[in-house]
Formats: sequence, C-alpha cells, structure tokens
Amino acid sequence: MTTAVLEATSVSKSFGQVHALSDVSLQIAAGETLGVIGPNGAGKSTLFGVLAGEHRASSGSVVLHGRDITGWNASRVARSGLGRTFQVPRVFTRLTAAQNVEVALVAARHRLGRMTDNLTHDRAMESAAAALLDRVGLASAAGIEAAHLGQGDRKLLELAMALGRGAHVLLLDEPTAGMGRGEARRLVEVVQDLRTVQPELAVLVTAHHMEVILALADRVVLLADGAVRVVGTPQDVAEHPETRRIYLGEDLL
Amino acid sequence: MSQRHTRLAAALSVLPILALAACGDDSGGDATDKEHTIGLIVPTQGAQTELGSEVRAGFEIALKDASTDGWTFTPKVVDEGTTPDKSVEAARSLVGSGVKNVAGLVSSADCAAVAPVVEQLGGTLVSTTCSSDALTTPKLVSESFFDVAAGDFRYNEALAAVIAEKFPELSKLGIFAWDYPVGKESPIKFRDALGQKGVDVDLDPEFYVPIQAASYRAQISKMAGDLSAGDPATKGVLLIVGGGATTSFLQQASAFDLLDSVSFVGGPSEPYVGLRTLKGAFPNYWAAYDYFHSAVDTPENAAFVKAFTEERGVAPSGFAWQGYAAGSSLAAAIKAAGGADPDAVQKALLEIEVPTPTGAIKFDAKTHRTNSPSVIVNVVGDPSEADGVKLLDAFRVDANGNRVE
Amino acid sequence: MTVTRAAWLRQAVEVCLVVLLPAAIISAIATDLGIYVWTTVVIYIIFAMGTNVLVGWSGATSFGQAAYFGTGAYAVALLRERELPNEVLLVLAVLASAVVALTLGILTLRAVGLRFGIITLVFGQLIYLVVFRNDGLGSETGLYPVARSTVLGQDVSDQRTFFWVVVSVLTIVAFVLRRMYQSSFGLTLAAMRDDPLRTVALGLPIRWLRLISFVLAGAVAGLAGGLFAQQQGSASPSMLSFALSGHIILICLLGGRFRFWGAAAGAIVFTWAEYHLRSLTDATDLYLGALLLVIVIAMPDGLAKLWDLTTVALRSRSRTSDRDEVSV
Amino acid sequence: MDQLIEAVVSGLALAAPLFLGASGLAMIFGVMHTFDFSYGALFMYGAYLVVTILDGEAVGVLVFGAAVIGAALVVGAVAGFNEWLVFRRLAGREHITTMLGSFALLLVLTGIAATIWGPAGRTQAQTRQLDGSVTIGGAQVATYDLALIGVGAVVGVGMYVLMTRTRFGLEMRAVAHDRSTASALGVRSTAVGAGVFVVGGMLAGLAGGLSAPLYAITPELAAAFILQSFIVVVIGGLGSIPGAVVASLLLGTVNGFLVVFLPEFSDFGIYAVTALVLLVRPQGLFGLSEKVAA
Repeated sequence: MTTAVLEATSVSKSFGQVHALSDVSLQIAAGETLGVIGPNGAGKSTLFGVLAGEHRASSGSVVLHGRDITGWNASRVARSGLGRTFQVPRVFTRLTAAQNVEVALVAARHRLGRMTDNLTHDRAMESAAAALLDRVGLASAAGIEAAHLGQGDRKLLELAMALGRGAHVLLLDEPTAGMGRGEARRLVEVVQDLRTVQPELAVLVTAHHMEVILALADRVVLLADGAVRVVGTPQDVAEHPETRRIYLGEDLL
Repeated sequence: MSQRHTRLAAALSVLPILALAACGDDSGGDATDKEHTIGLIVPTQGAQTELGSEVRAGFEIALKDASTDGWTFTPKVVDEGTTPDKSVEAARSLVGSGVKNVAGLVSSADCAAVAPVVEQLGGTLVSTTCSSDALTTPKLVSESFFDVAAGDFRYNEALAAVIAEKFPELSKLGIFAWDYPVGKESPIKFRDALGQKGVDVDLDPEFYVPIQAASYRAQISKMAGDLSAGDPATKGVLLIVGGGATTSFLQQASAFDLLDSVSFVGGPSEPYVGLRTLKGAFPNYWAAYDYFHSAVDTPENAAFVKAFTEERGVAPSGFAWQGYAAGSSLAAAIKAAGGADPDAVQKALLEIEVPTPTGAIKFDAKTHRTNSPSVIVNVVGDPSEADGVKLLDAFRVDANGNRVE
Repeated sequence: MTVTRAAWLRQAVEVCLVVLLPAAIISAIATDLGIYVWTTVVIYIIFAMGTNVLVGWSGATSFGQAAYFGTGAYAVALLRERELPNEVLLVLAVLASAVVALTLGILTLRAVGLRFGIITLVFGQLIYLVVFRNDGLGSETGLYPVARSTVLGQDVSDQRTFFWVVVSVLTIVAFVLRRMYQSSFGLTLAAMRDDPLRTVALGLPIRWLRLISFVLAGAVAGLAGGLFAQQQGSASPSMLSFALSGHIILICLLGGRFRFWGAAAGAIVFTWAEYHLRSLTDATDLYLGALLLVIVIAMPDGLAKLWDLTTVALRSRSRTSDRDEVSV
Repeated sequence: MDQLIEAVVSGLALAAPLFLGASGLAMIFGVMHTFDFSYGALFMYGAYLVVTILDGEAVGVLVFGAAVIGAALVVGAVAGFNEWLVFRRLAGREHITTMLGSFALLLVLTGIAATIWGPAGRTQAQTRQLDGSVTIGGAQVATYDLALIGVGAVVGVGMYVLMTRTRFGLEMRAVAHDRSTASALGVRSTAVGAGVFVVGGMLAGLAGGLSAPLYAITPELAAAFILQSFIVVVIGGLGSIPGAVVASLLLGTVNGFLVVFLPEFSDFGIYAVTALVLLVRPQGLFGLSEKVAA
C-alpha cells in the first residue's frame, strides 16, 4: 500500500446531540480515486466539510501529506493542496469563466494577490486559464459571465478552479447531482482524462449514480448513519449484503 | 482597457462643466459711486433658517435706513450652508464677483473659515452672530474681520454682574450645559465673576449633555432632587445651551418642582426666539445678549420694532439687532470712506459711530468687536402678551462689566 | 509573469485622458468661483474613489469613512504652525488616517454586511464626539487658519494653482487605484465581493483582504481630508460627521460602485446637483432627496447604467473583456 | 441606598420613550431586513400633527390621547404610501440599496415638513392632568413619564400579541425568516410588507405624538431621533422586538446610572455601551448570528 496522501483516523463529528460522523477512518493514496456512497443523511457532506476544514472534527485526526491538518480553517486547508467542489456549485457569478479560473491561479501563486501585476494583459495567465478550461471542456465559455452557465458547466468550472488552485487531492461532492445522463457522462470522461494527465491526483468522490462510482472509483467506502460499513472494490461493495440491505432496505420487508 | 470606457468618464465629467462653469455670474459690480451692494451670508434653509431670517430682516431694514441723501444700498443674500466649506463658497461668490463688503455668518466654525478668504480676496467681513471669543482674542482671525456680537465671555460677565447684585445670598448653582469647551468654561467664569462681586457659589450639580441629545429627563430629575432642599434664594440654575435646547429644558423641567425651588434660572444666550415658541408657559427667566426689543424705549428702537414686526409678524430678537448693526456699520463705513475700497472701509469702521436702534456703537481697534453694552433681561411667561413674553426688568452692562444707567 | 509595458502605458493614457483633459477645460473656462467649487469636487472624487475600494471593490459598506477623512484634515491642521511642505503634510495625513483605519479595521474585522455598516457608524460617531469635546482640537470652531503649504517649494495658495495641485494628486491616486483594480489583488477583492465562502475555499484569507482594503480606503480618505483642510482653510468637526459618511456612500452608489470611474461620476453629479439646488431653491434636501430616489429606483447600478443605455454600439463579447463591462 | 433606586427609577422612565420609538423600527427591520432611515421623519410627523391638531394648547388627557391616536393613524397612512412608492419597488434589492432609498426618503420627508410647518420651532403644552411629578424612592419622576411607561407596556404587550397570536403576526414572522419560502406557502408577502410598514408607521406616529410635549419640534427632530432608536435596535438584536425591550431598559438604566454616578460621561455612555455590545456580540443581545457570507 503506497503511503496515503489524505488520511482520516477515527474522525467523529456531532452537532449538539446529532452524531453526524462516528469513528470514520479512511485513506486515499496518490493517483487513487476513492468513492464514498451511502443514503442521504449518511454523513457524506459532513465528512467532506471536516476534511475541507469547513467543520472542526469533534475527535479524531486528519492528515494531508503527513501533516496534521485537523482543525485548520478552510482557507489554510485549501492552501495546502486540497481542492473541493460544492454540492450546489458555487462560482463567482459576476466574473467570466476565465476570470473564475484566474482567481484560483492567483490564489495558487500569491497569498493575497499582488497589487503591481496587471491581469487584463497577462498573456501567461490568460493562456493558463484557457488551458484549464479546455481540460474540463469549457474552452468556448471563457468570456461568458459565470451567472449564465448551466448547473453542469458550473460544476466543470469548479473542477477547473480546483485544478487551477494546484490541488493534488480533489474532493468532488456529488459532482453529477442534478445532471442529465449526457452531462454526467461528459464529467466522468473529464475526470478520467484528468487521471491520465495528472496520474498522482488523488480524488474523493461521492455520488448517488452508481455507474459514476463504478466508472471512476478504484475503491469504495459505504457510509451509513455516520459510520463506515463496507470498504472494498466497487464490485465487492456493490454485491455486499450490507449494501443491498442499506440501499434496498431488505430488512424493512 | 476598452475605448468605450474612457468615453464614459470623459463625457460624464465634461457634461456638467458647462453648467457649473457658468455659475460665477458677476452681477455685483458697483454702478455709480453712491450705489452699493452689500452681501449677507446667513442660513436660508436647514436647522438655522429661523435665526437666518431674523438676521436678514434686521440687515435689510438697516440698509433701507442707510439709503438716504443719494446713497442706495441693496442687499444680496447668499445661503451660508451647513458646513464651513459651503460658507466659504458663499463668500467667494459674493466677494469674488465684486461685492466687497459682506456681513452675516451665524456659526463660529464658518467665521473661522470665511474670514481669511474675505481678506485674501480684498473684502471686508462684519460678522453678526459668531460669538466665539477665540475669533478675536488673543489674535484676530483676520485683519478684515469685524463682529457686532459681544461674544460669549461678555454675555457671561454681564449676566454675572446683574445676578450678583440681584441674588446676593446665592450659594449653590446647578449647571446644565452642552458638552463642549464653551459649555465647560462658562460656568467657571460665571462663578469667578460672581466671586469678584462677593457672591461665592459652588457649581453643584453639573450636567453636560451631548449637543445632539434631545431628552434631558434623567438630568433634570436628578437636578430637581439635588436642589430641592434649602432656601430658594440660595439656589439657582445656569443654562449654557442654545437654540431648541433651552426650550426643551424648560418644557421638561416644568413637570418637576425644580423651577419653583430655585430663585434664579437663566443663561448667557439669546432668549427671545426660543421663549416666544412656549406661548407664555415658562417661569421667571434671566438672559444676557446684545439686545431685547422691549428693554429700550428710544424712537429709533420703536421705529425698528415697527418696521421689523411688519416684515416678520413678530418683534425683533437679538439676532435681528445684530443684522441691523452689521448692515448699518458697513453702510456708514462706505459713506465715510466714500466708496467700497476695503482699506478705506476698514479704517472708517474703526473711527465712525454706527447708528443702531439702541444708540451709536464703535468698534474696538484691538478686538474689532463693538462697545455696545450687553442687555440683561428678566422675563416671565405671560399668555396675555402677544408673544407670551413679559419683560419684568432690564439692565445694561458695558464692555468692562460695569452697570450702565 | 512579466507585466507588459503596454499595460502601464494604456492605464497612464486612460487616467490622463479622463482626468487631465476635463481639468484643462475647467481651468480654461471656469470663473474664480467655479474653480473653487471644482476643486471641492475633485477632492470629493478622491474621497469617493478611495471609499469605493471598500464599498465597490470589496462589497463591504462602512458608514464611518468621514472619521478617516477628518483624521487627515485634523492631522494637517495640527501641523499648521510648522510650515511643512505639502509633500510631507499629505504623507503624514495618509499615515495618520491609515493607522486609525488599521486599528478600527482590526476591531471591526468580524462584523459582516449590515453589522459592519452599523459598527463602523458607531465608531465614527465616537471619534466625532472625541474631537468635538476636545478643546485642543478647537471643539466646535475647529482648527484654523490652515494655509496651503508649498508644493516642490512653490507657493500654491492661488485657487487655480491649488486646483492643479489637487488634480495632480487625483491623477496619481487614480493611476495607482487603476493599476490595483486590474491587478490580481483587485481580482481577489472582486471574488470576495461576489462570494466570500468560495473565496475562502480557494485558500484566500478574506479577513486580510478586507483589512487591507479598509486601510487603503482610510488612507485615501485621509489624503482627501488633508487637501480639504487646505481648501477650506480650517479643519472643523463637520468633516467627521455622520452626514458626510452617508453622502460619500451615496456618491459611490449613485455613480455605480461596480464601475472603476463610477464613484468619480457620482461625486461630480452629486456636488453639481447640490450646488445648483442650493442656489435655486430653499428646499435643497427635498429636491436632492427626490433626485436620489429616482436614481436609486430607476437605475439599480447607478449612473453607469445610463451610459450603457446610451452606448449604441453592440458590445462584442471580447475575449479579454475588462471586468468593468462585465460587472454591470 | 436611595440613589440606587433613583437611578433605576429614572432609568425606567427613560426606557419607555426609547422603546416606544424603537419598537416599530425593530419590527420593520425584522421583517424587511433593512434599516429604514425615513422612520425618523415619521416620528417627527407624529409630533408635528399633534401640535397642529391641538395648536400647542394644554388639553385634557382624553383629548390629547385622541390627537395622538389620530396622528398615529395619519402617519401610518403616510408610511403605507412610502412603502408603495419606494420600498415595494426596492424589494429584493441589496440591503444597502434599500437603506440608501430610505435615506433619500428621509431627505424628502424632512424637506416637506420644513415647507409645510416652516423652520421656526413649535411647542406643545403638557397635558393638564399629567404635568406634575411624583417622588418614588427618593427620585422625582414626572407623571407623564409614568404614563409613558404605561403606554410602553401596552404597546409591548400589544405587539407581542400581534406577533404571536394573530395570523398577520404569523405571516410577518414567516416573511421575516424567508420571504420566498413564505410566498411559496401562499403568504401574500407584498401585502404583509405593506402591513408591516403601516403598523411601523403608526408606532412611529404614536411615539412622535407622545413626545410632542417634551421637545422643541423642528424639522431637525428626525435626525436627532433616528440615531437614538438606531442604537436601541442594534443593541437589542436586529429585528427582535423583545431585544428592543431589553435594549431600551439597558440603555435607560445605564443613562440613569451614568447621570447619577458619573454625570460627565453621560454622552459617551450610549455610544460606548453600543460599541462594547457590538464588539462582544455583533448580532446584538437577541439577534440571530448571521452566516459568514452575509
């Protein structure tokens, strides 16, 4: 087992009496894609929030590249190479797609953005942004205001921004939610292409469409009621009685 | 950077230039040597409008009175505005366009900003209501600055002179003042002035309220409690506030027996504009200022009061007298100097006797303020009077604090 | 990432064209009084463009900017006896207001949205009260006289010369702000204004971004205040008042805070309207209020919208579109 | 220690007018999430209407009460017109734009008042039966202030009942939390919005009318009043009526104590307390803490 890029050990998180996560441990190696599945309320989004620094873990630890990032705030976590997308995509609606990516590129280069450079005539920045947009299939949308982009394109834009940010660990929070079959297939292809271009990229993805998980994930974790139930290859987890029980609800019969 | 955007800013800034640039109309030039325009800068809108209209009416009557034997003086009124930079704008529109002799200004901050500008543009300024002593002592704010208002110090001294005489057993003085330096210093000067006349008082309780505040209930209730005990003859209340604050204080104090448990209530500020709005519902009150309309019965004053009442439907206040004195000074100085030339006018101002409803006044060479005696009045609310203000007694105290019969 | 010489040049040309061209026209045709009024307008433009760094660029509306404008004015007024040249005076005014802005910026860092506006208003009133009650600062009369000190050794007290001093300060400030507006720092501020949470998720510390724009806005306000004390000839408490803080926000919104030159346009129209109304009527507040009401209701993004409606040429979606056109 | 009682009693007497003035403003803020500067002008109109109806003469309590109620109704109508003319057209726009609109409206309303009633101040004589004072625990309290405390209590209870027991109150709270969801559930949000402004306007008119005998009534009364009730709403917690009650009591008592024990600091008192509360609890005593991305 190669050393883990991102490792969560016995992470628990409760909001008051609600125990969203209890004793969750998982690892992702460089170049590996880990799928996280589970019914609504299983704790997937909370897990993402804790890893991305949006929530503070009640107990347990999170280690990124061997550094303990438990309790770091979101911007510090992002600065140390962990990029994320949001379940409901959040983009800078008043800026063009190109400018959205440029913000990520600037964030990668300087802590605050320099006052002395000039973006409107920065060929290097523009071509870097264009390349990233091309990589996610949004090359033609560069000059369009993000407000006019559809749900699917916004998710792809978030992906480009995470890459622009120089993330080498990607948290994709239900990237295909609300997408049609065609759009979902396009996103899967984009993520697969990414794996060939950046082999060392580690990806953590959650989704409800099983085919997306099967297409992307090397390993799958089944989460239910805030705890890890099953871990294994997509096939093992798909056929595992526990998965069938949780998803198909046999015990309800 | 797109060209289109440059055109936006350039056009937007060019558009108003034409209108604004045409604003310096200069209709103020003197036609012949006997026809002169005198400028007046007073508030014509906003919080001080009432005060501005009083000064303006007095000023216009003075110019009418002075337009005799061939001389004609026409007033030109410009709004003082609510901030010093607006009053400087007003001064520049007058003096800059040839109206060299200007009167007016009600706020000391405006006087401080305008005086140097008038001097720089070669004009003369006779202020009406800038009572801050710092403008003239120790150093004149500018050589071409004159002021008909006696100033906070003299009002304080004059009131103390009369109160020391009328209330010899006074020993305890409640203070209700605006929370700013003049509000803090005047009570101390008042106490010292009383002390020189053998009346030793201590200032207790003292309340300093923010200038924007409107409700003084807590302060008045506490003061009523502190001053309730003891013989009324030994206690008094001194108000160092202005404008609506005096009126609000008397309204809110009427609920408590504060005003019955003290013998003296008053303050060194213009009483008439505030008290006449109370329609006779106020107690015995003492005040000291430059003028009170019924305190002097000379033919000139009677004529002034008649002309003023026709104009504004109410008797003239201290501010009206200041407007008259400023207008009359400039007119008389122009006549004496034979023209509007600033040096000649300023020299004349220091020499001539200026006619006013309360007798002739002279400007002091050092302070550029007048020697007009301050008027101390004792009034009481009386609904049967036309303006609800009944004059019980009146005194005059000259510039160095001595009673004038 | 080398900054092409063309960018510097284009920005310099734009600023000179937009500032110096109209200034030359004004200086040529305006009367003495007109020059005085226009000098005040240019000082308001500097103050408004500085405030817009906060209100427009970062989307954080502070109701206490007069506190920094007044700090700059009183700094210059307090040094009036020392006969320092303007270069030194204005630098000290900027430093003084930057320090006050830094202090209050740190204190109000946690407040967001309307609460930020409220807490900045309360601090602004506290500073107004401190100055008003302080005898050393001249209380209600203020500090005077404040002479127009020399620039590069030359006497600039003549109104037209002083007008050009103020215009050149505006040119420098506008050029520096223009460069910042188009810099990566400017882009991060626009990102923060648009979606602070997303900006944080990209690793940008929005607390620092807000603090820097707060101090920047305070410093430029102090610079404008320092000039205003010399323009008026004294420093008075009204330079710290809540009314002035309200007016400068009004000016930014009136002109269009999402446009670089919006605040400048707002300053010109507001001062022009107030000046003419004051001489035409005795109810300036009534007509000024009505005018503002129409603009607020009819033109959500301020006067800049008016310019778009009059632009006949259809704007093509150019690839390197300047953020101005986009952020309508 | 009768000085202590004195401070508390005068604090209470101070709290009533503060609450009366700020309650309507807190309600408008709670539902519309914006600060309405023109509210100060409505307060001023209340005072002007009472002094015009009674021509400033001292009258009996019943006549005075009728005049105040009449003034409150007229001001409520004016507030309804304002809502239609300005706030309805600004619905959904950013808070800062609505605040700017209300600031412009304040200028217009103050200008109109100066044109109708002229610049000279007016005064309203105190009501005959209520013009004395009573001593409670060593402190002299004006009977009119006691009446104000009574009216304040009635208004407080009335608003509580309105908010919690009536359908309009339920709809108001729904719109306050989330305008779009409320509309989705069939709440006529625009009508509720108008209703809030009318009720708020009536409260402003009532507070203004009741303050007529206390202040010199000039067009500048609006500006002086708006800052004071602004602070009560801010400290109480934006939009919370119980917050406004507690904040009025807090500020009234602080002022009462400052006047009794530290008179020279009284004017700083109100601003210092406000700054302190805002630094420690930005959302005010009872407000909900806003999300970061406000």
